[in-house]
Amino acid sequence: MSEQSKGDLSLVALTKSFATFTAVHPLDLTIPQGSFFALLGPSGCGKTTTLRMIAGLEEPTGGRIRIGETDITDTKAYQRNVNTVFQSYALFPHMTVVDNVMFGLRRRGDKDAKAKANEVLELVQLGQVANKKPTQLSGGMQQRVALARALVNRPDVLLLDEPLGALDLKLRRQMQIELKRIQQEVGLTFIHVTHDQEEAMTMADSIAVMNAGRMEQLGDPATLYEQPRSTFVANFLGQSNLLRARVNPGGTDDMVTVRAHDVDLEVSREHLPDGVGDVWLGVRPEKLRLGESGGPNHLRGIVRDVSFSGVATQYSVEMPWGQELIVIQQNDGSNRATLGEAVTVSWAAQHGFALDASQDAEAGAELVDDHG
Amino acid sequence: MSEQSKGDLSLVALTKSFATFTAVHPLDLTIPQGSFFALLGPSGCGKTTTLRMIAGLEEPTGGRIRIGETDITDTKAYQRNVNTVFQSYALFPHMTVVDNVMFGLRRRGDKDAKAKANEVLELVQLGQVANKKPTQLSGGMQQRVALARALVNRPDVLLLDEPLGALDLKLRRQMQIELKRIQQEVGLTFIHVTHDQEEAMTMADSIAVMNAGRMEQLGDPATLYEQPRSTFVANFLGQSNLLRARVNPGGTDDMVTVRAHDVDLEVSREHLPDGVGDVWLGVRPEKLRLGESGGPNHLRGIVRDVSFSGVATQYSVEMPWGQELIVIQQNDGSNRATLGEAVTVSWAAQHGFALDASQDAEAGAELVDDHG
Amino acid sequence: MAETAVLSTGSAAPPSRRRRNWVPYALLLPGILWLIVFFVLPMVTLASQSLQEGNVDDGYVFTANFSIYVDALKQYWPQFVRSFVYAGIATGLALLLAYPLAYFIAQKAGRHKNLVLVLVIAPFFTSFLIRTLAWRTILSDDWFITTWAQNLHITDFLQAVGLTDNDSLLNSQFAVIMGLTYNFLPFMILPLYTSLERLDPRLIEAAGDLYASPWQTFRKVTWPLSLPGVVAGTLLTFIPAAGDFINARLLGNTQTTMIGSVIDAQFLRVLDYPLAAALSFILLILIVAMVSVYVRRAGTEELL
Amino acid sequence: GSAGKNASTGGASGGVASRTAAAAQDMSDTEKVVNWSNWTEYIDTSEDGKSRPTLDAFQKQTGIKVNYTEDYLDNDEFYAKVRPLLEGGKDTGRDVWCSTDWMVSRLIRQGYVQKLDLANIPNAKNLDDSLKNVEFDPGRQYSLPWQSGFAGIGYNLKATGGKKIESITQLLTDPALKGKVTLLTEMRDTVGLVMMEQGKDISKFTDADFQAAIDMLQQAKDSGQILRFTGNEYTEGLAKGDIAACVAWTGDVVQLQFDNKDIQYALPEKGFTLWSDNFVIPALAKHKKNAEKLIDYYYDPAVMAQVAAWVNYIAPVKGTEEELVKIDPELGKNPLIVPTDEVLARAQVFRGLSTAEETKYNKLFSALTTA
Amino acid sequence: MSWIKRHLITFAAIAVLIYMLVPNVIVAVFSFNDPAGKYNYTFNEFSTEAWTNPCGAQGICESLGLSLQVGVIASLAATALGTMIAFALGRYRFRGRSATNLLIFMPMATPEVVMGSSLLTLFLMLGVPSGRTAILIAHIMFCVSFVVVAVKARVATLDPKLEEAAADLGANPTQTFLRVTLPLAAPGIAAGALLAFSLSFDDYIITNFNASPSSITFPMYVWGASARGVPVQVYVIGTIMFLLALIVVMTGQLISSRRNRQVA
Ligand SMILES: Nc1ncnc2c1ncn2[C@@H]1O[C@H](COP(=O)(O)OP(=O)(O)OP(=O)(O)O)[C@@H](O)[C@H]1O
Ligand SMILES: Nc1ncnc2c1ncn2[C@@H]1O[C@H](COP(=O)(O)OP(=O)(O)OP(=O)(O)O)[C@@H](O)[C@H]1O
Ligand SMILES: NCCCCNCCCN
Ligand SMILES: [Mg+2]
Ligand SMILES: [Mg+2]
Repeated sequence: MSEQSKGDLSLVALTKSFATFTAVHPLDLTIPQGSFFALLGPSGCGKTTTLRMIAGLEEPTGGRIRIGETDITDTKAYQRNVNTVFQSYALFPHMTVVDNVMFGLRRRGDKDAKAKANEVLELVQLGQVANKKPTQLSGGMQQRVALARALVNRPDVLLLDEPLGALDLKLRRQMQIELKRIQQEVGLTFIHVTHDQEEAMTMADSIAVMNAGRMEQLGDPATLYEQPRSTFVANFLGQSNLLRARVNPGGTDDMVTVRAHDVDLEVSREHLPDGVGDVWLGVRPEKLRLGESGGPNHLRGIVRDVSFSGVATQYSVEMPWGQELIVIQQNDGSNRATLGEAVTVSWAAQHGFALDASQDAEAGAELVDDHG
Repeated sequence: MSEQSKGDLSLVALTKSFATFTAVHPLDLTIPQGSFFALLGPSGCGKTTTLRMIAGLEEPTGGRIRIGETDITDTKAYQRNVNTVFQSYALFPHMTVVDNVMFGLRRRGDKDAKAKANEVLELVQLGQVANKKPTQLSGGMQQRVALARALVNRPDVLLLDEPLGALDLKLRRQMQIELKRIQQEVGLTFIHVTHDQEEAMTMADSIAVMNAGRMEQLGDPATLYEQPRSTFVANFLGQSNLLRARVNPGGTDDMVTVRAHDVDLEVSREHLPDGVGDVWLGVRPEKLRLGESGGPNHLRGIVRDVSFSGVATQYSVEMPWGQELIVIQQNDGSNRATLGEAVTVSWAAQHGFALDASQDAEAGAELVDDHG
Repeated sequence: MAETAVLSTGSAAPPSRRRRNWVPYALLLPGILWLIVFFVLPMVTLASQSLQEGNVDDGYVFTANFSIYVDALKQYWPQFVRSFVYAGIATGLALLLAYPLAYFIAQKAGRHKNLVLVLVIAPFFTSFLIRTLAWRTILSDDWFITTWAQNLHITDFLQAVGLTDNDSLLNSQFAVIMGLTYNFLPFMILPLYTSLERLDPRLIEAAGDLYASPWQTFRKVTWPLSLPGVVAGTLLTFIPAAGDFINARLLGNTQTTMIGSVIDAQFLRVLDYPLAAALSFILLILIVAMVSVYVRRAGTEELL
Repeated sequence: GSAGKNASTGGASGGVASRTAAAAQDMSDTEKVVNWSNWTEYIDTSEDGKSRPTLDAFQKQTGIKVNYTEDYLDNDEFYAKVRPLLEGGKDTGRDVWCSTDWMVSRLIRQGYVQKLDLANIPNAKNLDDSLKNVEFDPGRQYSLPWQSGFAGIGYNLKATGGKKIESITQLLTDPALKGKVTLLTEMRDTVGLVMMEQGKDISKFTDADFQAAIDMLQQAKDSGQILRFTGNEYTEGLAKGDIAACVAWTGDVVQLQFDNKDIQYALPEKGFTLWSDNFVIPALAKHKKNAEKLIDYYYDPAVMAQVAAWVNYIAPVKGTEEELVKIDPELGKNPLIVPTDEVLARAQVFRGLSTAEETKYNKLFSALTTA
Repeated sequence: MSWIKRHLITFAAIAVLIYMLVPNVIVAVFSFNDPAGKYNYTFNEFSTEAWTNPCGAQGICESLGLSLQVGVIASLAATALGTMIAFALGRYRFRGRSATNLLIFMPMATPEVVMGSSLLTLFLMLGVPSGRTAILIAHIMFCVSFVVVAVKARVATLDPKLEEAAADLGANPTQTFLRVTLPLAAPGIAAGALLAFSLSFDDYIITNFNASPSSITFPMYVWGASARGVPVQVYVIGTIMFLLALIVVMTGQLISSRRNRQVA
């Protein structure tokens, strides 16, 4: 197999159509070498297909794939310096853990296969189970074997297709930390596919949100979260309260007021798209305060649901026009509300964002039921 | 089958031993009729075994089970008015959805089986797939079929053994809301087994935490979370920062000071167990404030990790003695810290709790790796 | 051989794969060619042989003598009927016997599973002729089984229902059906086992949880879910049993002659090849017809 | 000894061989073996049943090993087994076997058997005069008799409940025997016995006679009287008692008596068949000369007497009777080995059949036996 | 009483197992008989003679040898042919799939007499001599389908992701097949081979149609012997084969389960 020159991974107008269906519309994307990149999106949006094209397991209908200067579009899967950690792990059940890990090195005739494999197994803290069969390991351990098996080859790009999808919550959180640690240690380019938004935000340097075969938004987690550019991103990445509003003429350089349900609300001008009159005014639940301390924007409503979850409590506050706003209040001793109480909800102007009202307010928030 | 008188479910010294192993030590518990009760604990602690005894699928080694006044210990599974929603759903693959749902009614010769089944299917929003086979449904839909199949029988007690365990995060959160709504609508006694702590806290009226076949603590979610009575509960239910401390003599009626790593810290007297000198002083991450605004207790350290997750940001703050404290800060515009920054961490006296130092500080926080 | 997915039914078509499409044909070629030359071609030859006239000494000529089919059926219909009746009863009995054993192996045997499975399969290696001969010893008049059966009036009963002709057990319809049942039992057990092993025990618990008594659980859950195994097992038992003649020869009498025996004798003793070929062909056609009706009714369309 | 009647007028159409059997390269000198297929219960054995004295002696005498196989159970079956090989010009793996007259006739006609080299069989001169010239093999060019004998009734007292079975009618109708009677697949014996029972002469019967016999058999079969049609394998069942009574070759029955006193035979009053089985050497036999030496050996009256004393069939070799008496004077009085005139008077020989007749009768009979 | 009720299935299963094994017990018992005459049907006297000399009956070991030889060759050939077909069916979509499935099913749905006799008819017409080659051809033919079914069941459950993983890790198609696909399909292939061997070894009807007098397989020998008195050696060999099957399969199981438990 040829040693390819390392470098950034670039996808140029990469496209994939199946018989009747285009899974990935022309996609342009550059992922810097050594970064932790997350691909996020609802089920069926084309994440796996994109990854499989990068791995060489699926032939693109159009476009090119490059690593640094080298075009690998026509290189066979087994000749690419790209490895994958599959959601189902796809460990070879007939081989021991260490044989699994050595598999790739052996194929390339690496003399040091054994030593390197053991080293990587230490890295993922599995030295002691090197001679077991994968089926004898727990899910978390198998997950780490799959990771080791890919890592050991020091690929130019490591693809992770929902590697944590099958783990339960607690283990999943632990593995996220592990994975991030390992990536920082080895410094490879990771492309991580997940549809756990929190996971993407905690781990990645940058995130691309995909929807129906197209990229909706690309950026670092905080920007994406705080300034979504579409209702889809606003709803898909965390929760959003979206209020139908009309931009009032005037306003200051920094600030604009919008009128929502007969209330005037302030929003930073920089968070308002140019040239639109009807907007969705968005605000994240954790930006809302019960009481008036949150900022100049006030709304009054009735608490319809209180849900304690340890770290925080989530409230549903019903507005006079029937909409329920979600408010998240950290359980840090700040004021609480009770069911049925009439409360004021407030937030600061810079915490709001406005989106073109021509979009569907529910985009990205549907019951993701067809995933099973 | 006999109509049993409804009432509270009581377990009296209920015990289960397998050949070499006692899975459930004598367990006493009363679950009020109509309540949503959660059974929480690490893998292998005996949750499923307890449920199976209630369902009649496992014969207790000792003790009694009562519903209201009726002792059902020796009643056969198929004669008990108790139904289970299994983690794997255990839907009959050869029957349509509606046939699955009618199964229990049919066995009891209910003439209205069809109508009742359709009604319950509407309740779980599956009316439109009544005539499909379970394999044609997504995971979330299957889950709701399993629920409907149990609900339709209006059992005295509905047992849910990790019904959401197999769902992915987003769907899981949606199903939690559904489940809670349905329980409130039908008003049956639900016993819900899970090892997702947040799930238990959001949903249940009261929670029992089990550990190694014994009940560690029983109470409503907030009490359990705010005032854990053991390090196991403190760690298992959410995260805790535990500081080794010694109780200083004296103090006021309300307040005691403890000395931890050469710093005096205040804690409410009511949160201190009687008659102990060495304690673990615990404080939840969300109770810690960056800066001095949190309360009288101050500690200084260096930020070692910052992890953004949308709603909140989690910091790791290293103390001079090496321990890392976890701080969770809601992203509500309050002050943030950067990696490497020296910060003060503060909290109020009433947010601390003290636990007997003879316990293991790591109990309940181990890598739950053997679960796979 | 615990790997007895061997005789199972039902499996979905594989995912379509993007590969050079000569590969599957290359893989198929040798085996399929073999089957065409040594299975399909013989069937064609057989069909043509059945329409010839002549004799061994003077040779045969093709005369499209279809009347031979009519004659063959006219003369040997009792043997056909008998074969299917015996095979049917034996299949039913085998199902009755195999089910509890297969269920036991699949769901209850635990760590003895492999041992029991091996015990089911190992007799294959003792030629079935030897074992059938052993039945002759077991059922012979001077053995205690017959004596017991006589003392318990079982022989009287068997005679009354016409399964035996006298107060012996051997050389009777009873013995033939018993032998058929015995010999083809493993072919029933293995596919049943495979489908029962796949049966999730939690479904049985779920049925109990939903008020189904053990019998209702069996009828409504276990049985329907084991149907693919039942279909496969009954076919693998019925088909060879209907064509068998060893059991009838070794354990039966002139009243129990099965069609296989006639075919064998016509081919290998009487040397009336056209008649023998016609009988073979009729047997094949009848079986294929019955199987396709059965499979369609049982609702297991793709058998493999 | 003399068989009295010519038991060997079997093949009506016999006489000229239509084809000549191919000879193979004779390996006799290099391979000291001869492969002999024969009927069961047809040779002398030691008391313990584990060795065969005359064969052992032959091997000692000549150094030729005899592979003696008792796989000749029935003429038709044996014929069907070897025919494809003979027809295809292949070696049958056998150097010699013993076929019944009518079968010999067919084998000669089809060119499946070779001419004997009488130079290798000097003892052939001992052949009983009455058997020297037979219709199916004039001048005995292809065959030499091994034994002659009768088909009669054999029965097991234990299984008949002490009852004697003496006539074919009794055999076919006695309810005490229901389901425990076997008949021979050998058409000439089974049908012959029945025709005689019906008062016919089997040396000149008609189609109607034959059909009448078949009808009687069919009736017996339909009533469940008949357990099975068998070749020579009836002996085990008879010994065991699974078969109460059967049509049997009498010598077999006498041999079974050595081990089991309940075994009896009867020669039906109305008549019984007489036949003979003959050595033939098939085409392409690899050890023809050794086979001829074997035949020669058995045509020594002293050797033949040993066989006859054991098998209880009629020996075709002159001087056997004298040798028999030397072994045991009683044997000379055995009506099976040395039949009296009274016995011989009742014995009949099945007439030769034309090919067409044979096909017709075979079809009728096989419809009975195979279904 | 309720104890009996609860274990009803176990009792029924044991009873059926006994029914299945009784003949083998009888065979084993009679292998130690020293029969009174030439027929081995009543137990006369205990003797190990036949065990010390299992080839003591003329032709028995030749026939056993032939059966083993045919069984091995036929099962190997059928396994090779059947495995290829199974892979084609289990891994590819192609035109003629259902026709192929039908062709595989038909031999299993054809009674043995029909198969044996039709093959004989063909051989008669083509002038192919009966004998060893004819037997082999026949055995391979009727074993192929069973191998296909056994292997396909396994191949169908193989996760195609594993092959992708191999390619992803740099294994070319040949390496992928040899190192991943084949070893994973091995249990199915072994099961198919074992099934083929036992079917071949046990076959009488089809064999009898295509055998010549110089190619007597073991079942044919037994059939012949049943007409003239079964020698005790037949019982000995029957018992040996039974035990052999037990031992082979059990050790196979043991090895694989030990390998799986290794370092547990
Ligand atoms: N081989 C194929 N033939 C036809 N359509 C396909 C094929 N593979 C994938 N698709 C379709 O392409 C779309 C994208 O699929 P893909 O697997 O990339 O989604 P994904 O984003 O990974 O979803 P998930 O989160 O469920 O894994 C889906 O609608 C899917 O049905
Ligand atoms: N049939 C059995 N025989 C022996 N031990 C058993 C049996 N069933 C359960 N156990 C043991 O009893 C203990 C409790 O099991 P249980 O299934 O109740 O745990 P759990 O709390 O439901 O765990 P999880 O969260 O993993 O489902 C475990 O250690 C388990 O190994
Ligand atoms: N056991 C030897 C019997 C020989 C019988 N020969 C058959 C002659 C048929 N007519
Ligand atoms: Mg995907
Ligand atoms: Mg559990």
